[in-house]
Amino acid sequence: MVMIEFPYAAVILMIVGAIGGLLQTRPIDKILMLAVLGDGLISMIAAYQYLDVAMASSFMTFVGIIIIMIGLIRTLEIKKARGELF
Amino acid sequence: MNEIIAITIGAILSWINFVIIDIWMGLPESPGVRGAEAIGKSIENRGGDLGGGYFSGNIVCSPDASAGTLLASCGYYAFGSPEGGLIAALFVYFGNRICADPGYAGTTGALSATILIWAATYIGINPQNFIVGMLLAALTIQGIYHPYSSKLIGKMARKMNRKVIKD
Amino acid sequence: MISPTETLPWISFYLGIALLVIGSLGVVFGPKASKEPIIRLINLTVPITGIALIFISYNYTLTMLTILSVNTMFYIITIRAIIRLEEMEALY
Amino acid sequence: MFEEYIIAIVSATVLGLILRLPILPDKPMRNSWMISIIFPTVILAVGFFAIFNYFKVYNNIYTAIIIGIFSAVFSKFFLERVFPKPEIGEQA
Amino acid sequence: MIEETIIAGIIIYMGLRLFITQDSLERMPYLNVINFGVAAIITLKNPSPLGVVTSMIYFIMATVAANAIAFTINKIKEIEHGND
Repeated sequence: MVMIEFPYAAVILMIVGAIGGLLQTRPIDKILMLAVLGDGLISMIAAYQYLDVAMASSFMTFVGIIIIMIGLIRTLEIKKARGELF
Repeated sequence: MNEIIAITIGAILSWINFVIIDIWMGLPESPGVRGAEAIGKSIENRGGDLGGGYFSGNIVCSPDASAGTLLASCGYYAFGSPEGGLIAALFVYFGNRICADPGYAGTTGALSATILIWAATYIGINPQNFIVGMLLAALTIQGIYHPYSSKLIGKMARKMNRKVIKD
Repeated sequence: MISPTETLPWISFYLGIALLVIGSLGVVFGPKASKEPIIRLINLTVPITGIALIFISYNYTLTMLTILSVNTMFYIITIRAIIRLEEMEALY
Repeated sequence: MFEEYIIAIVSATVLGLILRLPILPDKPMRNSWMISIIFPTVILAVGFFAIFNYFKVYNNIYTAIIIGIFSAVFSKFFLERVFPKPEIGEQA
Repeated sequence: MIEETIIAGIIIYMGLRLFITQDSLERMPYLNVINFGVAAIITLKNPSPLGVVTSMIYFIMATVAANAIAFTINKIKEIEHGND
Protein backbone atom coordinates (compact mmCIF):
# COMPACT_ATOMS: atom_id res chain seq x y z
CA MET A 1 0.00 0.00 0.00
CA VAL A 2 1.40 3.36 -1.02
CA MET A 3 1.94 5.82 1.78
CA ILE A 4 2.67 9.52 1.41
CA GLU A 5 4.00 10.99 4.63
CA PHE A 6 3.36 14.57 5.53
CA PRO A 7 6.81 16.28 5.16
CA TYR A 8 6.88 15.37 1.47
CA ALA A 9 3.79 17.54 0.98
CA ALA A 10 5.52 20.39 2.83
CA VAL A 11 8.62 20.00 0.63
CA ILE A 12 6.52 20.15 -2.54
CA LEU A 13 4.67 23.22 -1.24
CA MET A 14 7.96 25.01 -0.55
CA ILE A 15 9.43 24.11 -3.97
CA VAL A 16 6.27 25.28 -5.74
CA GLY A 17 6.25 28.51 -3.75
CA ALA A 18 9.93 29.26 -4.39
CA ILE A 19 9.98 28.50 -8.13
CA GLY A 20 6.65 30.20 -8.79
CA GLY A 21 7.52 33.19 -6.62
CA LEU A 22 10.80 33.78 -8.42
CA LEU A 23 9.62 33.27 -12.00
CA GLN A 24 6.32 35.18 -12.06
CA THR A 25 6.46 38.77 -13.24
CA ARG A 26 3.34 40.44 -11.86
CA PRO A 27 3.75 41.40 -8.16
CA ILE A 28 0.37 40.05 -7.00
CA ASP A 29 1.13 36.56 -8.35
CA LYS A 30 4.46 36.64 -6.54
CA ILE A 31 2.70 37.55 -3.27
CA LEU A 32 0.23 34.67 -3.68
CA MET A 33 3.12 32.26 -4.21
CA LEU A 34 4.79 33.67 -1.08
CA ALA A 35 1.68 32.70 0.88
CA VAL A 36 2.20 29.12 -0.36
CA LEU A 37 5.87 29.29 0.71
CA GLY A 38 4.81 30.43 4.19
CA ASP A 39 2.34 27.53 4.39
CA GLY A 40 5.15 25.09 3.65
CA LEU A 41 7.41 26.64 6.29
CA ILE A 42 4.73 26.48 8.98
CA SER A 43 3.83 22.88 8.18
CA MET A 44 7.53 21.92 8.27
CA ILE A 45 7.85 23.54 11.71
CA ALA A 46 4.72 21.71 12.87
CA ALA A 47 6.30 18.43 11.71
CA TYR A 48 9.12 19.13 14.21
CA GLN A 49 6.39 19.55 16.92
CA TYR A 50 7.49 23.06 17.90
CA LEU A 51 3.94 24.33 18.22
CA ASP A 52 4.61 27.69 19.88
CA VAL A 53 7.17 28.52 17.20
CA ALA A 54 4.58 27.60 14.54
CA MET A 55 2.06 29.97 16.17
CA ALA A 56 4.45 32.94 16.26
CA SER A 57 5.84 32.32 12.78
CA SER A 58 2.36 32.07 11.23
CA PHE A 59 1.55 35.45 12.77
CA MET A 60 4.75 37.08 11.47
CA THR A 61 4.60 35.56 7.97
CA PHE A 62 1.09 36.73 7.19
CA VAL A 63 1.59 40.16 8.78
CA GLY A 64 4.62 40.59 6.47
CA ILE A 65 2.48 39.67 3.44
CA ILE A 66 -0.15 42.27 4.42
CA ILE A 67 2.55 44.96 4.87
CA ILE A 68 3.96 44.24 1.39
CA MET A 69 0.51 44.54 -0.15
CA ILE A 70 -0.15 47.91 1.50
CA GLY A 71 3.11 49.18 0.00
CA LEU A 72 2.21 47.72 -3.41
CA ILE A 73 -1.15 49.52 -3.54
CA ARG A 74 0.45 52.82 -2.47
CA THR A 75 3.21 52.50 -5.09
CA LEU A 76 0.71 51.76 -7.88
CA GLU A 77 -1.44 54.74 -6.87
CA ILE A 78 1.59 57.05 -7.05
CA LYS A 79 2.53 55.66 -10.48
CA LYS A 80 -1.07 56.14 -11.67
CA ALA A 81 -1.00 59.75 -10.48
CA ARG A 82 2.25 60.39 -12.35
CA GLY A 83 0.87 58.76 -15.50
CA GLU A 84 3.60 56.15 -15.86
CA LEU A 85 1.38 53.11 -15.65
CA PHE A 86 1.31 51.27 -19.00
CA MET B 1 -11.54 -1.27 4.60
CA ASN B 2 -13.62 -0.20 7.54
CA GLU B 3 -11.91 3.19 7.70
CA ILE B 4 -12.73 4.03 4.08
CA ILE B 5 -16.45 3.56 4.71
CA ALA B 6 -16.20 5.73 7.84
CA ILE B 7 -14.36 8.48 5.94
CA THR B 8 -17.01 8.39 3.20
CA ILE B 9 -19.85 8.71 5.71
CA GLY B 10 -18.01 11.55 7.48
CA ALA B 11 -17.45 13.36 4.18
CA ILE B 12 -21.14 13.12 3.26
CA LEU B 13 -22.28 14.32 6.71
CA SER B 14 -19.91 17.30 6.82
CA TRP B 15 -20.74 18.24 3.18
CA ILE B 16 -24.45 18.34 3.99
CA ASN B 17 -23.77 20.28 7.21
CA PHE B 18 -21.68 23.09 5.79
CA VAL B 19 -23.54 23.50 2.50
CA ILE B 20 -26.97 23.64 4.16
CA ILE B 21 -25.88 26.11 6.85
CA ASP B 22 -23.93 28.34 4.46
CA ILE B 23 -26.85 28.60 2.05
CA TRP B 24 -29.33 29.13 4.89
CA MET B 25 -27.24 31.99 6.28
CA GLY B 26 -27.34 33.73 2.92
CA LEU B 27 -23.87 33.39 1.46
CA PRO B 28 -25.04 33.15 -2.22
CA GLU B 29 -27.09 36.32 -1.84
CA SER B 30 -24.47 39.04 -1.75
CA PRO B 31 -20.68 39.37 -1.47
CA GLY B 32 -19.59 40.48 1.97
CA VAL B 33 -16.34 42.14 0.95
CA ARG B 34 -15.07 43.31 -2.44
CA GLY B 35 -12.65 40.43 -2.94
CA ALA B 36 -15.55 37.95 -2.83
CA GLU B 37 -17.30 39.97 -5.53
CA ALA B 38 -14.20 39.72 -7.78
CA ILE B 39 -13.96 35.94 -7.29
CA GLY B 40 -17.67 35.52 -8.04
CA LYS B 41 -17.45 37.57 -11.23
CA SER B 42 -14.38 35.55 -12.31
CA ILE B 43 -16.22 32.24 -11.83
CA GLU B 44 -19.19 33.61 -13.75
CA ASN B 45 -16.93 34.63 -16.64
CA ARG B 46 -15.58 31.09 -16.83
CA GLY B 47 -19.02 29.63 -17.34
CA GLY B 48 -20.44 29.21 -13.86
CA ASP B 49 -23.31 30.56 -11.81
CA LEU B 50 -23.13 33.93 -10.05
CA GLY B 51 -24.67 32.74 -6.77
CA GLY B 52 -22.26 29.83 -6.58
CA GLY B 53 -19.41 32.21 -7.34
CA TYR B 54 -20.39 34.49 -4.46
CA PHE B 55 -20.64 31.38 -2.23
CA SER B 56 -17.10 30.33 -3.15
CA GLY B 57 -15.71 33.84 -2.73
CA ASN B 58 -17.32 34.26 0.67
CA ILE B 59 -15.80 30.95 1.81
CA VAL B 60 -12.35 32.15 0.68
CA CYS B 61 -12.60 35.57 2.27
CA SER B 62 -13.90 34.77 5.75
CA PRO B 63 -14.10 31.66 7.97
CA ASP B 64 -17.67 30.47 7.51
CA ALA B 65 -19.42 27.19 8.33
CA SER B 66 -16.75 25.21 6.47
CA ALA B 67 -14.07 26.51 8.85
CA GLY B 68 -16.51 25.98 11.72
CA THR B 69 -16.96 22.31 10.83
CA LEU B 70 -13.21 21.72 10.37
CA LEU B 71 -12.15 23.46 13.60
CA ALA B 72 -14.96 21.88 15.64
CA SER B 73 -13.90 18.40 14.54
CA CYS B 74 -10.26 19.32 15.28
CA GLY B 75 -11.25 20.50 18.76
CA TYR B 76 -13.31 17.41 19.43
CA TYR B 77 -10.38 15.22 18.33
CA ALA B 78 -7.79 17.06 20.42
CA PHE B 79 -9.80 17.55 23.62
CA GLY B 80 -11.60 14.24 23.44
CA SER B 81 -14.93 15.71 24.56
CA PRO B 82 -17.53 18.16 23.13
CA GLU B 83 -16.02 21.18 24.87
CA GLY B 84 -13.44 21.47 22.10
CA GLY B 85 -16.24 22.31 19.68
CA LEU B 86 -17.43 25.12 21.96
CA ILE B 87 -13.92 26.61 22.12
CA ALA B 88 -13.76 26.33 18.31
CA ALA B 89 -17.03 28.28 18.07
CA LEU B 90 -15.51 31.07 20.21
CA PHE B 91 -12.37 31.30 18.06
CA VAL B 92 -14.37 31.21 14.82
CA TYR B 93 -16.51 34.10 16.09
CA PHE B 94 -13.40 36.19 16.82
CA GLY B 95 -11.94 35.34 13.42
CA ASN B 96 -15.18 36.33 11.72
CA ARG B 97 -15.19 39.70 13.44
CA ILE B 98 -11.61 40.34 12.32
CA CYS B 99 -12.54 39.52 8.70
CA ALA B 100 -15.43 42.05 8.59
CA ASP B 101 -18.30 39.55 8.76
CA PRO B 102 -21.20 39.38 11.27
CA GLY B 103 -20.29 35.80 12.18
CA TYR B 104 -23.59 33.96 12.24
CA ALA B 105 -22.61 31.24 9.76
CA GLY B 106 -19.34 30.25 11.45
CA THR B 107 -20.66 29.85 15.00
CA THR B 108 -23.83 28.10 13.88
CA GLY B 109 -21.78 25.71 11.77
CA ALA B 110 -19.38 24.96 14.63
CA LEU B 111 -22.15 24.27 17.15
CA SER B 112 -24.16 22.07 14.76
CA ALA B 113 -20.99 20.19 13.77
CA THR B 114 -20.26 19.56 17.45
CA ILE B 115 -23.73 18.07 17.95
CA LEU B 116 -23.37 16.03 14.75
CA ILE B 117 -20.00 14.56 15.74
CA TRP B 118 -21.25 13.82 19.26
CA ALA B 119 -24.15 11.90 17.73
CA ALA B 120 -21.93 10.14 15.20
CA THR B 121 -19.53 8.71 17.78
CA TYR B 122 -22.27 6.28 18.86
CA ILE B 123 -22.25 4.57 15.44
CA GLY B 124 -18.50 4.24 15.33
CA ILE B 125 -17.33 7.27 13.33
CA ASN B 126 -14.38 8.97 14.99
CA PRO B 127 -13.58 12.72 14.82
CA GLN B 128 -10.51 12.16 12.63
CA ASN B 129 -12.84 10.72 9.97
CA PHE B 130 -14.69 14.03 10.13
CA ILE B 131 -11.45 16.01 9.70
CA VAL B 132 -10.52 14.13 6.52
CA GLY B 133 -14.15 14.20 5.38
CA MET B 134 -14.34 17.98 5.74
CA LEU B 135 -11.18 18.33 3.64
CA LEU B 136 -12.70 16.10 0.94
CA ALA B 137 -15.93 18.17 1.04
CA ALA B 138 -13.99 21.43 0.64
CA LEU B 139 -12.09 19.82 -2.25
CA THR B 140 -15.31 18.96 -4.08
CA ILE B 141 -16.61 22.52 -3.77
CA GLN B 142 -13.44 24.53 -4.35
CA GLY B 143 -10.94 22.37 -6.12
CA ILE B 144 -12.24 20.08 -8.86
CA TYR B 145 -13.97 22.17 -11.53
CA HIS B 146 -15.54 25.49 -10.66
CA PRO B 147 -18.44 25.79 -13.18
CA TYR B 148 -20.08 22.49 -12.23
CA SER B 149 -19.88 23.06 -8.47
CA SER B 150 -21.13 26.65 -8.78
CA LYS B 151 -24.09 25.50 -10.91
CA LEU B 152 -24.93 22.88 -8.27
CA ILE B 153 -24.76 25.47 -5.48
CA GLY B 154 -26.85 27.91 -7.50
CA LYS B 155 -29.55 25.30 -8.09
CA MET B 156 -29.67 24.44 -4.37
CA ALA B 157 -29.79 28.16 -3.45
CA ARG B 158 -32.71 28.77 -5.79
CA LYS B 159 -34.54 25.83 -4.26
CA MET B 160 -33.95 27.18 -0.73
CA ASN B 161 -35.15 30.71 -1.71
CA ARG B 162 -31.76 32.43 -1.41
CA LYS B 163 -31.35 34.08 -4.80
CA VAL B 164 -28.82 36.72 -5.78
CA ILE B 165 -30.06 40.15 -4.67
CA LYS B 166 -29.67 42.62 -7.52
CA ASP B 167 -29.53 46.30 -6.70
CA MET C 1 11.07 3.68 1.30
CA ILE C 2 12.86 6.19 3.49
CA SER C 3 10.65 7.49 6.27
CA PRO C 4 10.89 11.29 6.53
CA THR C 5 10.18 11.38 10.23
CA GLU C 6 13.66 9.98 10.92
CA THR C 7 15.50 11.94 8.25
CA LEU C 8 13.63 15.19 8.82
CA PRO C 9 16.75 17.31 9.68
CA TRP C 10 18.53 16.19 6.50
CA ILE C 11 15.57 17.05 4.28
CA SER C 12 15.17 20.41 6.00
CA PHE C 13 18.91 21.23 5.75
CA TYR C 14 19.36 20.42 2.07
CA LEU C 15 16.07 22.06 1.09
CA GLY C 16 17.16 25.17 3.00
CA ILE C 17 20.49 25.27 1.15
CA ALA C 18 18.70 24.83 -2.20
CA LEU C 19 16.25 27.63 -1.42
CA LEU C 20 19.13 29.88 -0.30
CA VAL C 21 21.09 29.41 -3.54
CA ILE C 22 18.06 29.69 -5.84
CA GLY C 23 16.71 32.68 -3.94
CA SER C 24 20.02 34.55 -3.99
CA LEU C 25 20.33 34.07 -7.76
CA GLY C 26 16.72 35.17 -8.13
CA VAL C 27 17.27 38.34 -6.10
CA VAL C 28 20.18 39.39 -8.29
CA PHE C 29 19.20 38.16 -11.77
CA GLY C 30 15.43 37.69 -11.48
CA PRO C 31 13.02 38.79 -14.21
CA LYS C 32 12.21 42.53 -14.02
CA ALA C 33 14.07 42.78 -10.71
CA SER C 34 16.28 45.63 -11.84
CA LYS C 35 13.37 47.88 -12.88
CA GLU C 36 11.06 47.78 -9.89
CA PRO C 37 12.51 47.58 -6.37
CA ILE C 38 9.39 46.02 -4.86
CA ILE C 39 9.88 42.89 -6.98
CA ARG C 40 13.42 42.61 -5.60
CA LEU C 41 11.98 42.97 -2.09
CA ILE C 42 9.46 40.21 -2.74
CA ASN C 43 12.20 37.92 -4.11
CA LEU C 44 14.16 38.48 -0.90
CA THR C 45 11.62 36.41 1.06
CA VAL C 46 12.80 33.15 -0.55
CA PRO C 47 16.40 33.14 0.87
CA ILE C 48 15.05 34.29 4.26
CA THR C 49 12.84 31.19 4.29
CA GLY C 50 15.86 29.05 3.37
CA ILE C 51 17.83 30.49 6.29
CA ALA C 52 14.88 29.78 8.60
CA LEU C 53 14.82 26.15 7.39
CA ILE C 54 18.55 25.71 8.06
CA PHE C 55 18.10 27.11 11.59
CA ILE C 56 15.14 24.83 12.30
CA SER C 57 17.18 21.82 11.21
CA TYR C 58 19.69 22.54 14.01
CA ASN C 59 16.81 23.06 16.54
CA TYR C 60 17.70 26.75 16.94
CA THR C 61 14.12 27.90 17.45
CA LEU C 62 14.80 31.25 19.10
CA THR C 63 17.20 32.21 16.30
CA MET C 64 14.56 31.42 13.71
CA LEU C 65 11.94 33.52 15.49
CA THR C 66 14.43 36.40 15.72
CA ILE C 67 15.20 36.31 12.01
CA LEU C 68 11.52 36.19 11.05
CA SER C 69 10.62 39.15 13.29
CA VAL C 70 13.62 41.18 12.07
CA ASN C 71 12.45 40.36 8.53
CA THR C 72 9.04 41.88 9.26
CA MET C 73 10.60 45.06 10.72
CA PHE C 74 12.85 45.26 7.64
CA TYR C 75 9.72 45.12 5.45
CA ILE C 76 8.16 48.08 7.25
CA ILE C 77 11.28 50.28 6.95
CA THR C 78 11.99 49.35 3.32
CA ILE C 79 8.39 49.82 2.20
CA ARG C 80 8.42 53.33 3.68
CA ALA C 81 11.72 54.06 1.92
CA ILE C 82 10.38 52.82 -1.44
CA ILE C 83 7.25 54.96 -1.11
CA ARG C 84 9.33 58.06 -0.27
CA LEU C 85 11.58 57.44 -3.27
CA GLU C 86 8.58 57.04 -5.55
CA GLU C 87 7.14 60.31 -4.28
CA MET C 88 10.43 62.20 -4.80
CA GLU C 89 10.84 60.78 -8.33
CA ALA C 90 14.46 60.03 -7.55
CA LEU C 91 14.25 56.44 -8.55
CA TYR C 92 15.04 56.45 -12.22
CA MET D 1 -21.11 18.35 33.95
CA PHE D 2 -23.87 20.13 32.07
CA GLU D 3 -25.22 22.09 35.04
CA GLU D 4 -22.40 24.61 35.01
CA TYR D 5 -23.00 25.46 31.35
CA ILE D 6 -26.71 26.08 32.08
CA ILE D 7 -25.79 28.23 35.10
CA ALA D 8 -23.38 30.29 32.94
CA ILE D 9 -26.07 30.79 30.27
CA VAL D 10 -28.68 31.84 32.87
CA SER D 11 -26.24 34.25 34.55
CA ALA D 12 -25.30 35.87 31.23
CA THR D 13 -28.98 36.17 30.23
CA VAL D 14 -30.03 37.76 33.54
CA LEU D 15 -27.22 40.33 33.52
CA GLY D 16 -27.90 41.05 29.84
CA LEU D 17 -31.54 41.77 30.66
CA ILE D 18 -30.43 44.09 33.47
CA LEU D 19 -28.04 45.91 31.10
CA ARG D 20 -30.91 46.30 28.53
CA LEU D 21 -29.39 44.27 25.70
CA PRO D 22 -32.00 43.24 23.10
CA ILE D 23 -32.96 39.57 23.06
CA LEU D 24 -32.90 39.02 19.27
CA PRO D 25 -31.14 40.99 16.51
CA ASP D 26 -32.93 42.95 13.79
CA LYS D 27 -35.28 41.22 11.45
CA PRO D 28 -33.12 40.25 8.44
CA MET D 29 -31.23 38.36 11.06
CA ARG D 30 -28.33 37.07 8.95
CA ASN D 31 -27.15 40.54 7.95
CA SER D 32 -27.53 42.61 11.12
CA TRP D 33 -24.61 43.79 13.22
CA MET D 34 -26.63 44.39 16.42
CA ILE D 35 -25.22 42.88 19.62
CA SER D 36 -27.94 40.93 21.44
CA ILE D 37 -28.32 38.28 24.11
CA ILE D 38 -28.87 35.24 21.95
CA PHE D 39 -26.05 35.66 19.50
CA PRO D 40 -22.77 36.85 20.96
CA THR D 41 -23.39 36.83 24.71
CA VAL D 42 -24.48 33.24 25.25
CA ILE D 43 -21.86 31.91 22.83
CA LEU D 44 -19.13 33.93 24.55
CA ALA D 45 -20.24 32.61 27.95
CA VAL D 46 -20.28 28.97 26.78
CA GLY D 47 -16.92 29.30 25.02
CA PHE D 48 -15.13 30.99 27.92
CA PHE D 49 -16.53 28.44 30.36
CA ALA D 50 -15.40 25.59 28.10
CA ILE D 51 -11.83 26.93 28.36
CA PHE D 52 -12.08 26.98 32.18
CA ASN D 53 -13.75 23.58 32.24
CA TYR D 54 -10.67 21.98 30.68
CA PHE D 55 -8.62 22.75 33.80
CA LYS D 56 -10.34 20.48 36.27
CA VAL D 57 -9.87 22.81 39.27
CA TYR D 58 -12.15 25.63 38.17
CA ASN D 59 -15.30 23.78 37.05
CA ASN D 60 -17.57 24.87 39.88
CA ILE D 61 -20.69 27.05 40.12
CA TYR D 62 -19.02 30.30 41.20
CA THR D 63 -16.74 30.30 38.16
CA ALA D 64 -19.81 29.83 35.96
CA ILE D 65 -21.55 32.85 37.52
CA ILE D 66 -18.43 35.03 37.18
CA ILE D 67 -17.96 33.95 33.52
CA GLY D 68 -21.59 34.86 32.74
CA ILE D 69 -21.23 38.33 34.31
CA PHE D 70 -17.93 38.89 32.51
CA SER D 71 -19.29 37.88 29.10
CA ALA D 72 -22.36 40.12 29.44
CA VAL D 73 -20.25 43.14 30.47
CA PHE D 74 -17.73 42.41 27.70
CA SER D 75 -20.35 42.19 24.96
CA LYS D 76 -22.15 45.29 26.23
CA PHE D 77 -19.24 47.67 26.66
CA PHE D 78 -16.03 46.40 25.06
CA LEU D 79 -16.97 44.36 21.96
CA GLU D 80 -17.52 47.37 19.71
CA ARG D 81 -14.10 48.73 20.65
CA VAL D 82 -12.11 45.50 20.35
CA PHE D 83 -13.67 44.42 17.04
CA PRO D 84 -15.14 47.53 15.43
CA LYS D 85 -17.84 47.41 12.78
CA PRO D 86 -16.21 47.99 9.36
CA GLU D 87 -17.08 50.71 6.89
CA ILE D 88 -19.11 49.88 3.78
CA GLY D 89 -17.05 47.34 1.86
CA GLU D 90 -13.72 48.27 3.36
CA GLN D 91 -11.12 45.74 4.43
CA ALA D 92 -7.32 45.74 4.73
CA MET E 1 -2.33 6.37 8.73
CA ILE E 2 -4.63 6.52 5.72
CA GLU E 3 -5.83 9.98 6.80
CA GLU E 4 -2.33 11.40 6.50
CA THR E 5 -1.94 9.88 3.04
CA ILE E 6 -5.22 11.37 1.83
CA ILE E 7 -4.44 14.84 3.19
CA ALA E 8 -0.89 14.85 1.80
CA GLY E 9 -2.17 13.72 -1.60
CA ILE E 10 -4.76 16.48 -1.69
CA ILE E 11 -2.15 19.11 -0.73
CA ILE E 12 0.29 17.90 -3.43
CA TYR E 13 -2.47 17.86 -6.08
CA MET E 14 -3.62 21.36 -5.17
CA GLY E 15 -0.04 22.69 -5.16
CA LEU E 16 0.70 21.33 -8.64
CA ARG E 17 -2.61 22.61 -9.96
CA LEU E 18 -1.95 26.04 -8.46
CA PHE E 19 1.43 26.03 -10.21
CA ILE E 20 0.07 25.42 -13.71
CA THR E 21 -2.96 27.73 -13.77
CA GLN E 22 -2.45 31.27 -15.09
CA ASP E 23 -5.46 33.32 -13.94
CA SER E 24 -4.74 34.82 -10.53
CA LEU E 25 -8.37 34.88 -9.37
CA GLU E 26 -8.75 31.19 -10.26
CA ARG E 27 -5.93 30.35 -7.85
CA MET E 28 -7.66 31.66 -4.72
CA PRO E 29 -9.97 28.63 -4.07
CA TYR E 30 -6.99 26.30 -4.53
CA LEU E 31 -5.06 28.31 -1.92
CA ASN E 32 -8.08 27.97 0.37
CA VAL E 33 -7.99 24.17 0.04
CA ILE E 34 -4.26 24.21 0.91
CA ASN E 35 -5.04 26.25 4.05
CA PHE E 36 -7.70 23.70 5.03
CA GLY E 37 -5.27 20.83 4.56
CA VAL E 38 -2.45 22.37 6.59
CA ALA E 39 -4.83 23.32 9.42
CA ALA E 40 -6.20 19.78 9.42
CA ILE E 41 -2.85 18.04 9.54
CA ILE E 42 -1.37 20.23 12.30
CA THR E 43 -4.06 18.90 14.62
CA LEU E 44 -3.93 15.38 13.22
CA LYS E 45 -0.20 15.05 13.89
CA ASN E 46 -0.27 16.79 17.30
CA PRO E 47 -3.42 15.76 19.18
CA SER E 48 -3.13 18.13 22.14
CA PRO E 49 -4.87 21.39 23.19
CA LEU E 50 -1.84 23.44 22.13
CA GLY E 51 -2.03 21.79 18.72
CA VAL E 52 -5.64 22.75 18.17
CA VAL E 53 -4.98 26.34 19.33
CA THR E 54 -2.08 26.50 16.84
CA SER E 55 -4.36 25.21 14.09
CA MET E 56 -7.05 27.79 14.87
CA ILE E 57 -4.61 30.73 14.94
CA TYR E 58 -2.98 29.56 11.71
CA PHE E 59 -6.30 29.21 9.93
CA ILE E 60 -7.59 32.61 11.04
CA MET E 61 -4.37 34.40 10.05
CA ALA E 62 -4.30 32.60 6.67
CA THR E 63 -7.90 33.62 6.03
CA VAL E 64 -7.10 37.26 6.84
CA ALA E 65 -4.18 37.09 4.39
CA ALA E 66 -6.38 35.53 1.68
CA ASN E 67 -8.97 38.25 2.24
CA ALA E 68 -6.28 40.91 1.81
CA ILE E 69 -4.92 39.20 -1.35
CA ALA E 70 -8.37 39.09 -2.98
CA PHE E 71 -9.00 42.74 -2.04
CA THR E 72 -5.63 43.72 -3.53
CA ILE E 73 -6.34 41.87 -6.80
CA ASN E 74 -9.61 43.75 -7.13
CA LYS E 75 -7.96 47.07 -6.24
CA ILE E 76 -5.14 46.59 -8.77
CA LYS E 77 -7.68 45.76 -11.47
CA GLU E 78 -9.55 48.96 -10.62
CA ILE E 79 -6.35 51.03 -10.75
CA GLU E 80 -5.19 49.58 -14.07
CA HIS E 81 -8.47 49.57 -15.99
CA GLY E 82 -10.25 52.49 -14.36
CA ASN E 83 -13.10 52.14 -11.88
CA ASP E 84 -16.22 51.14 -13.70
